[in-house]
Amino acid sequence: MMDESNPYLPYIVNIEDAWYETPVGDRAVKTFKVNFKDEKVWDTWSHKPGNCAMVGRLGIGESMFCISSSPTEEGYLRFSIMQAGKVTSALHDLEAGDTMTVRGPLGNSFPMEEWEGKNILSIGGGIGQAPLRPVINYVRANKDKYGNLSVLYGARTSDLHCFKSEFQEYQEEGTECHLAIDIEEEGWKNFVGFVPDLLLDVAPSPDNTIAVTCGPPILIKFVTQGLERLGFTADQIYTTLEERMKCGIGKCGRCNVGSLYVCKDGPVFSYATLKEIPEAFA
Amino acid sequence: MGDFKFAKDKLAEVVGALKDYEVFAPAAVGDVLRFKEVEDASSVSFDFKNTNVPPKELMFPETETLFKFRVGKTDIEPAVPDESKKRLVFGIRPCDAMAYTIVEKLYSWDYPDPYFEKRRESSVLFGLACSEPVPNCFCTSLGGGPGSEQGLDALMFDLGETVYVKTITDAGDTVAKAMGLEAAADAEKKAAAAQEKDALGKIKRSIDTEGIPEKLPSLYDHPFWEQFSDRCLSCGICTFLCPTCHCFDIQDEMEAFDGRRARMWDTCMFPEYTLHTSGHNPRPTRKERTRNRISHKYSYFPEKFDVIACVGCGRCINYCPVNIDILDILEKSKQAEAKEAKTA
Amino acid sequence: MSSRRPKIGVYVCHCGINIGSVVDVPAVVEYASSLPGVAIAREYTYMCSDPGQNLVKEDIKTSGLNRVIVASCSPRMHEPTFRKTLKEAGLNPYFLEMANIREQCSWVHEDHAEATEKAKKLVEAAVAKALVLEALEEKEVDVIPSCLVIGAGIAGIQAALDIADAGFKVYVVEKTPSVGGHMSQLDKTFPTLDCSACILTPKMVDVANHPNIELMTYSQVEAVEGYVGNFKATIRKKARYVDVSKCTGCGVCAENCRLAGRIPSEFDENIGMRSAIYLPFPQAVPAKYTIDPERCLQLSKGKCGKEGPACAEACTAGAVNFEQEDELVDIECGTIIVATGYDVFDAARKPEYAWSDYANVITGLEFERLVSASGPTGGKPLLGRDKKGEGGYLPQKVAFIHCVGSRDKSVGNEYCSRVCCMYLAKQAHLIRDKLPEADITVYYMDVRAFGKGFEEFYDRVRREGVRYVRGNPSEVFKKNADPEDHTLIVKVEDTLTAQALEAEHDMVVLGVGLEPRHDVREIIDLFKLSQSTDGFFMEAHPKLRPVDTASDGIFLAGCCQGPKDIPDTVAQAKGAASSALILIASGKVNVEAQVSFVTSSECRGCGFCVEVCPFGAIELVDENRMGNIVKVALVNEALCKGCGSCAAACLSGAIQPRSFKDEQILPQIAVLGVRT
Amino acid sequence: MSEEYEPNILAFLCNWCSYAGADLAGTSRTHYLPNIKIIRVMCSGRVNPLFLVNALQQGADGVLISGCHPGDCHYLEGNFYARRRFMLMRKLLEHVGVDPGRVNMSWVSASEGAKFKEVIDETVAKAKEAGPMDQFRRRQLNW
Amino acid sequence: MVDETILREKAREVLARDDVRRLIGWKRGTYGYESAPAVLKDASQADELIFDPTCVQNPASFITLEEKLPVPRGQDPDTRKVAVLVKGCDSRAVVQQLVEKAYTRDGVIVLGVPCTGVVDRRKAQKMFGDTSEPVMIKEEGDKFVFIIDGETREGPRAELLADKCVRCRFPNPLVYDELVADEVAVWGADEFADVDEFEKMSPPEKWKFWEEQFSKCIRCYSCRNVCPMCYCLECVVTKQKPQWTRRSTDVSENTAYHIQRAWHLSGRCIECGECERVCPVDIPITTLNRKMTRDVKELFSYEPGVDVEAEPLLSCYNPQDPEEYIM
Repeated sequence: MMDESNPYLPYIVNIEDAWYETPVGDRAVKTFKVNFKDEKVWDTWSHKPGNCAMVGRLGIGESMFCISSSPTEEGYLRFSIMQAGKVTSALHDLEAGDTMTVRGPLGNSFPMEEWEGKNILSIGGGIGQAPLRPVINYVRANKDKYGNLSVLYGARTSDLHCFKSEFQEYQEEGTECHLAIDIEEEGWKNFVGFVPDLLLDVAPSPDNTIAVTCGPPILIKFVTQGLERLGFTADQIYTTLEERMKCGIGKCGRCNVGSLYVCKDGPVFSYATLKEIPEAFA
Repeated sequence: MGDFKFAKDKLAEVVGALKDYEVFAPAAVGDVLRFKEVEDASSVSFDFKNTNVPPKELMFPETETLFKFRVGKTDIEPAVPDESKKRLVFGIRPCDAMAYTIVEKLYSWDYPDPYFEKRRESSVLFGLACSEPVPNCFCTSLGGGPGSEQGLDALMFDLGETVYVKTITDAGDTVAKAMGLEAAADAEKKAAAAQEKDALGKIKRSIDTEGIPEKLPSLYDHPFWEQFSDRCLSCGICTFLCPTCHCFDIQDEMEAFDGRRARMWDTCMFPEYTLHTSGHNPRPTRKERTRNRISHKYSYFPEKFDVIACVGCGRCINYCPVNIDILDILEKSKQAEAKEAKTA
Repeated sequence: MSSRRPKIGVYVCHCGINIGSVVDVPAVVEYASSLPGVAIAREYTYMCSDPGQNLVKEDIKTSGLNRVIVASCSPRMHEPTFRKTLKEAGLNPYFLEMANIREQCSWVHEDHAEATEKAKKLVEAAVAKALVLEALEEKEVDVIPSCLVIGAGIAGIQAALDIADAGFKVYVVEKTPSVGGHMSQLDKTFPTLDCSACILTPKMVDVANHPNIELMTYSQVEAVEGYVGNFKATIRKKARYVDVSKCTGCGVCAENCRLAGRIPSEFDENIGMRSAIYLPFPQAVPAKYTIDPERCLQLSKGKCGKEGPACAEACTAGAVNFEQEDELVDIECGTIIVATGYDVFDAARKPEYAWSDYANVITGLEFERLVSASGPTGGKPLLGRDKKGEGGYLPQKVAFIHCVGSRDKSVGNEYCSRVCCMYLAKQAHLIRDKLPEADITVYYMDVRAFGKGFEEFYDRVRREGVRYVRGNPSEVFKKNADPEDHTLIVKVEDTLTAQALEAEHDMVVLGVGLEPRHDVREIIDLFKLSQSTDGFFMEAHPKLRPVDTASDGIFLAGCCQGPKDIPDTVAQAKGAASSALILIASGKVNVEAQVSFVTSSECRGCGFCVEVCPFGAIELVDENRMGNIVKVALVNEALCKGCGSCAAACLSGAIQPRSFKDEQILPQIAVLGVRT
Repeated sequence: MSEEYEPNILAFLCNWCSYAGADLAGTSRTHYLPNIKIIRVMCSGRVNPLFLVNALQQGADGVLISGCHPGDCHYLEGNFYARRRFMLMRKLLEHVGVDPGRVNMSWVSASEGAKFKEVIDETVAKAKEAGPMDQFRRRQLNW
Repeated sequence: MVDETILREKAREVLARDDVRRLIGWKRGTYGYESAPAVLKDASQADELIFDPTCVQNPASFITLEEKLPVPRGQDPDTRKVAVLVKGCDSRAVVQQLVEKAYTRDGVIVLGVPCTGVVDRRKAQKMFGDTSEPVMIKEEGDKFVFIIDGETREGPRAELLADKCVRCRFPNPLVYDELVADEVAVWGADEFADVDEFEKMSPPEKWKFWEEQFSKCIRCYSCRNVCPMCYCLECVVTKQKPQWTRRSTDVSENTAYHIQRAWHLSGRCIECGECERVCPVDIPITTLNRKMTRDVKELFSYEPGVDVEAEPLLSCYNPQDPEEYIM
């Protein structure tokens, strides 16, 4: 775990590998595979699907990102980061061999134990797949403990699909996998349309199923509505929220949604919880 | 604990007797009072109502370094304050001291904040009871008062030529003894009690907080917020001057190859506070921000930490340039019908 | 996959010993390699040489450099060179930054250690900027295949003919009624003694008759807008009060003019006379008459004699038309050649030479008219004629004075006019030719006979008995008050013999120099040109771009750029024509890439930038900001020249010039501002 | 003032006149003090007066802005705007106690290499007289 | 004298119009010597309006404070007018906002309020002390009459007037659609004696003065936000890219902030004094603005906020501008 005496001090991590998930340019997604400079950190480190970390560069700053690797992937952490602002741009400049900083794990996680025995339905859009990836990989690594795993994912174009090769892997091992793009493309044989439409098209059964979703706010909103229409109850639906954060440990104050601190009480929330907070869906 | 006194004109000697302490007391620049480290205790005044800037800056400075680093190097040098340094906060008002006890709850929540805690632990607070409350004080509505002892190690009463000192904690007692204070007599105790009673009578404003924390969330969409937010300037006065406001920003700063990560006061009233990089802002207008400030103090914070994040010092009312009066807002919130919210 | 991460290559140039002898180049290289983002730092003797450039290209290709810093000479010298290098290596040329460690470091600082420290800082600042450089796109615009030539002296004529002969449209605008310029006033040309008119007239005729040339004499450019490839000019064709389609050039009108022979002729330098309706000179092109509206009685007084204007009466073609008005013509052209020429120095500004006082003190140009066969005296150097042009005497003792108004700080002209030495030599020869017995003295400071055949000509003139006295006359005055005695005293110190002389002459010719035209300001404002210190138009580069101006698509020809003789003028005119033709023939041109742009989400629509922009390149337009219609600034990139004045006027930093954005300058300040 | 104090001057020169004038000073091997560091901008009109404030904050002891002579601006009017802006900024800085000798402006044309040296000498001399500008530097005090 | 019944009647008429979104004026505050700005949206609220010497705030500031929210798809943006009550000094802000195209003239309805001066809260507090009740103030000749906690007190007008009112040259609005009272006589003149006095200090003395002042600054940006001329969507001072000023507070950054603020107001400040009024730590901000106002007037014969047709000072030039400092 983090330096108990000072939660503001980050770990230095070495970038072992870094690659672009989507074409280079504005709003590109780059994945970093990192390892602690001080390998001893692993002795105390433990994270769960859904946990976040502050990732940064000294001299630039840090931002909150979900850890996009599952704890079952051992010996490294992964972060998939979309380039948008000052910090993410500076991070995108980094390559294998460089260092960056990681402070975490932070926040809560998906209640994976609670979900044992259930079917898991993952619904993601764009970079929103990053927090779902550890859930998927966790379930894949613990197949015996869970029911069916199905993955729904979409992005604007096929170019913008993150983790492309992994979806192929999922399919090869028999995971139900539905991909979508927003706009018609030559050679695209799968679904064309928005993810909420894909959801209604696939129409998964709510029976004994937990749905986890992440993506842009508008996607979460319509996916949730879609799930409810399919008969999912609020406590069957989980999502992760994103707010501007600075400290990540419930002090700096800016990530509060009502009385909840997204950095500590979240980022994972069940729809049942969020429904009670007017600000969450304002 | 003990009862002590000292003659006001002996202040320099009394404080000077404390060898190992850094002494912080209100100091004036023009008409503006702020806590500063004092070199010469004879300059310390008892003749003030309250400081413009609350002494929260002693525990949580406007800008403070979290750690330092150097470009190209990967070692990080934390800048946690030296806990062994003893500090005497002299003349802090009861409301401001009480604020520490509220903010503390957050700073010790789950991940203890070493910067705040080290400063807090190494400080001894000598409070100064109020004899002339500021017109917009309403501390009594929040469990405080002119002679409230919450958070203090000792409480002083300015009785004219003498100062009566009532120690509250061991630490306070130790300091009082180190100062070489003489024991107080009943006369001083009585005078102090009378002064406190008199001061209580001078507090004109109040609010019954009963039910407010529960009600505010139901007024989320209520138009009454606009009566206040429409004239809000979106400035940081109310929050920067609030002894319980504790939000901060973190920034990296570079001087050639040397860098530091620092935190500095931030306020939920600035639009950029919650602005996402995408351009989306969950609190885009002054309405959401005003609502959040009040709700955070009077609903969200108590929900989480069982205490309202307000001590009734009145600063936000006194200094608001556009007369946004938190008591007015709270009163109006009590009158507002929750059912109006959705229809409006 | 490629990376966005800045990978900077720093190349420090020794420039032979120009940099390396003062700045410790290896130390600068070592420092550079320690800077953030620098992947490669190298030194080389001559970065601008082929091997130097290849070094950069190789590194870009093999090491994936994406920013290049060349620390060498001024970017004004080699920025284009290295931009090209980057481009050839497949990198956007705007990823280049230069550190000027020669002109602004090694050449100006003596202390080697200090110069080295400064060079390091300059490189560091370049790195700081390079980290935030952006790729810029060079946009192409079509070039209208035509040229506007301003001025129809020999420079304008030559440039126009060359372009027209290449098959492209040319508009020639001449302010006076005839083409020809100063060259048409000259008698003979040095050193070959060709008859000036004889060699010029055919070209004048060609310009008038060329199918690709639209000649507009007695016309002026009123306004110019647009940008390279796409200029729009408004031309005012002044009213001649003569219908040129009817005028046959017979001259009857001028003979009948009530003011015939009473108006000093500008062409004849006021030595001869003309009418109010006139042809400037017999060979004028077009051979069409013009009425001088300021002198014409009908036009200036509203009445000409009792019977009305005699000229109109006399004109059998009915060409005179007092109702004629100025006409405005709009033309579009892709290029512009400015060939506006010069003025001769006003001899009145050297009162010690008494030009204003005595009729037998004349300027060189007056001399040309005086000895010209087509001039008012029929080629005889007659002085002291009466008002009717009769009488007069031939001088016997002639003096020529060099450098009148040139190389003379007292009148503000430090430069050499380059033609006076030779024209005075030629004129001395002409006097010798016409008056074999005359005593001829030339007072000179230096004789600059640098051109082809000049020295030989100068020798010849001396051999012909022309005396050269080295000395700058201090005064010219009349020997006595007797109106019949024309003797002038020239006071001079012969600097070779250190003797003070007071020489007697009966004719003094002042070798007046060349000056920028009196109306140069108008042309500057019109075409956005700049001036050199001498007041002539400034070329884009004194050596490498002598006919270009800082404004793309506008070129200079002839003496408007600086004094020059006829062959140089013609050569430069051909150069300007060729430059214009490059644009016209290629049909495309890249426009400025370093233009301003607006981050409209930060723009508050106050319009400060609109008011500031000297090129009218910014306007406020409606923008839909999430359903709200707001005004924001918008830059017309074709008009923007990237000066950045808008950025300094903008309060929120919403408008920024590319390559010179706040966020690119502030890091430079951060590096260079630190006192070390 | 200590004698060792060598002021650091930041100069913003317009590309067409003053930068070219500085180049000419170089071509003419006109020696001047190395205290001056030049930032090239296209026009003096580009120089945001707040650059000066930033320069002083970074530690510059003096600032020079130089452009084309009035009427000679390559962009016609940029130097006129600059003249106005710096006239005012100079007054403002003077009012907060920045010695006016730290804020300099000059007209140096492409042909005035010699004048450029004079301007530098004067600017450095004025900054020397004003002393080190330490009070406004970004400090590292409580770091 | 302004008759509040007329004021309210006019306001009611305006608020009743379909093409009016809101009206900005003054209403009684909850305590003390200052009124509160009032933003009214309904004719029924018109009776809240007041005008007396407590009405110190500049309502023009609130015109530009209103955020433009995204318009939901299928809806039209609300383009109704904003009505505003302005004193003479406040009206200069409207003029300057119009010069700077913050809105168009027909986008606002300006109700002019001729004014004989407002009371400086700080001066009144010194004279009469604090109170938690709202104070009523009337002007009677050369006195102000106060009703404080039910008691009537008097004070000399000259000693209680806000500084800006002492030298006021524009007591009558310069732009308006309607005046709610008759124009008043001008009493003030501006000699800039305060600036002259300040300028007697040497540069080091000035720096010391400001160092002390700016070290107090907590960077609450109240002075910026209240300023009717500060309405950039993103202020350079708080911009992150590029970052001109750091968020950390120290003398260097605070000084830079105040210089930046004063610079951006050069030739734009209309002297309403709001920046200094709102400062919670009493920084004499107008001392900077006054200097610029004086110099702008002397050097360029320019006065912002008086002529709607004027060109912005720093977006124009005069070939004859002074340049004696230029080498």
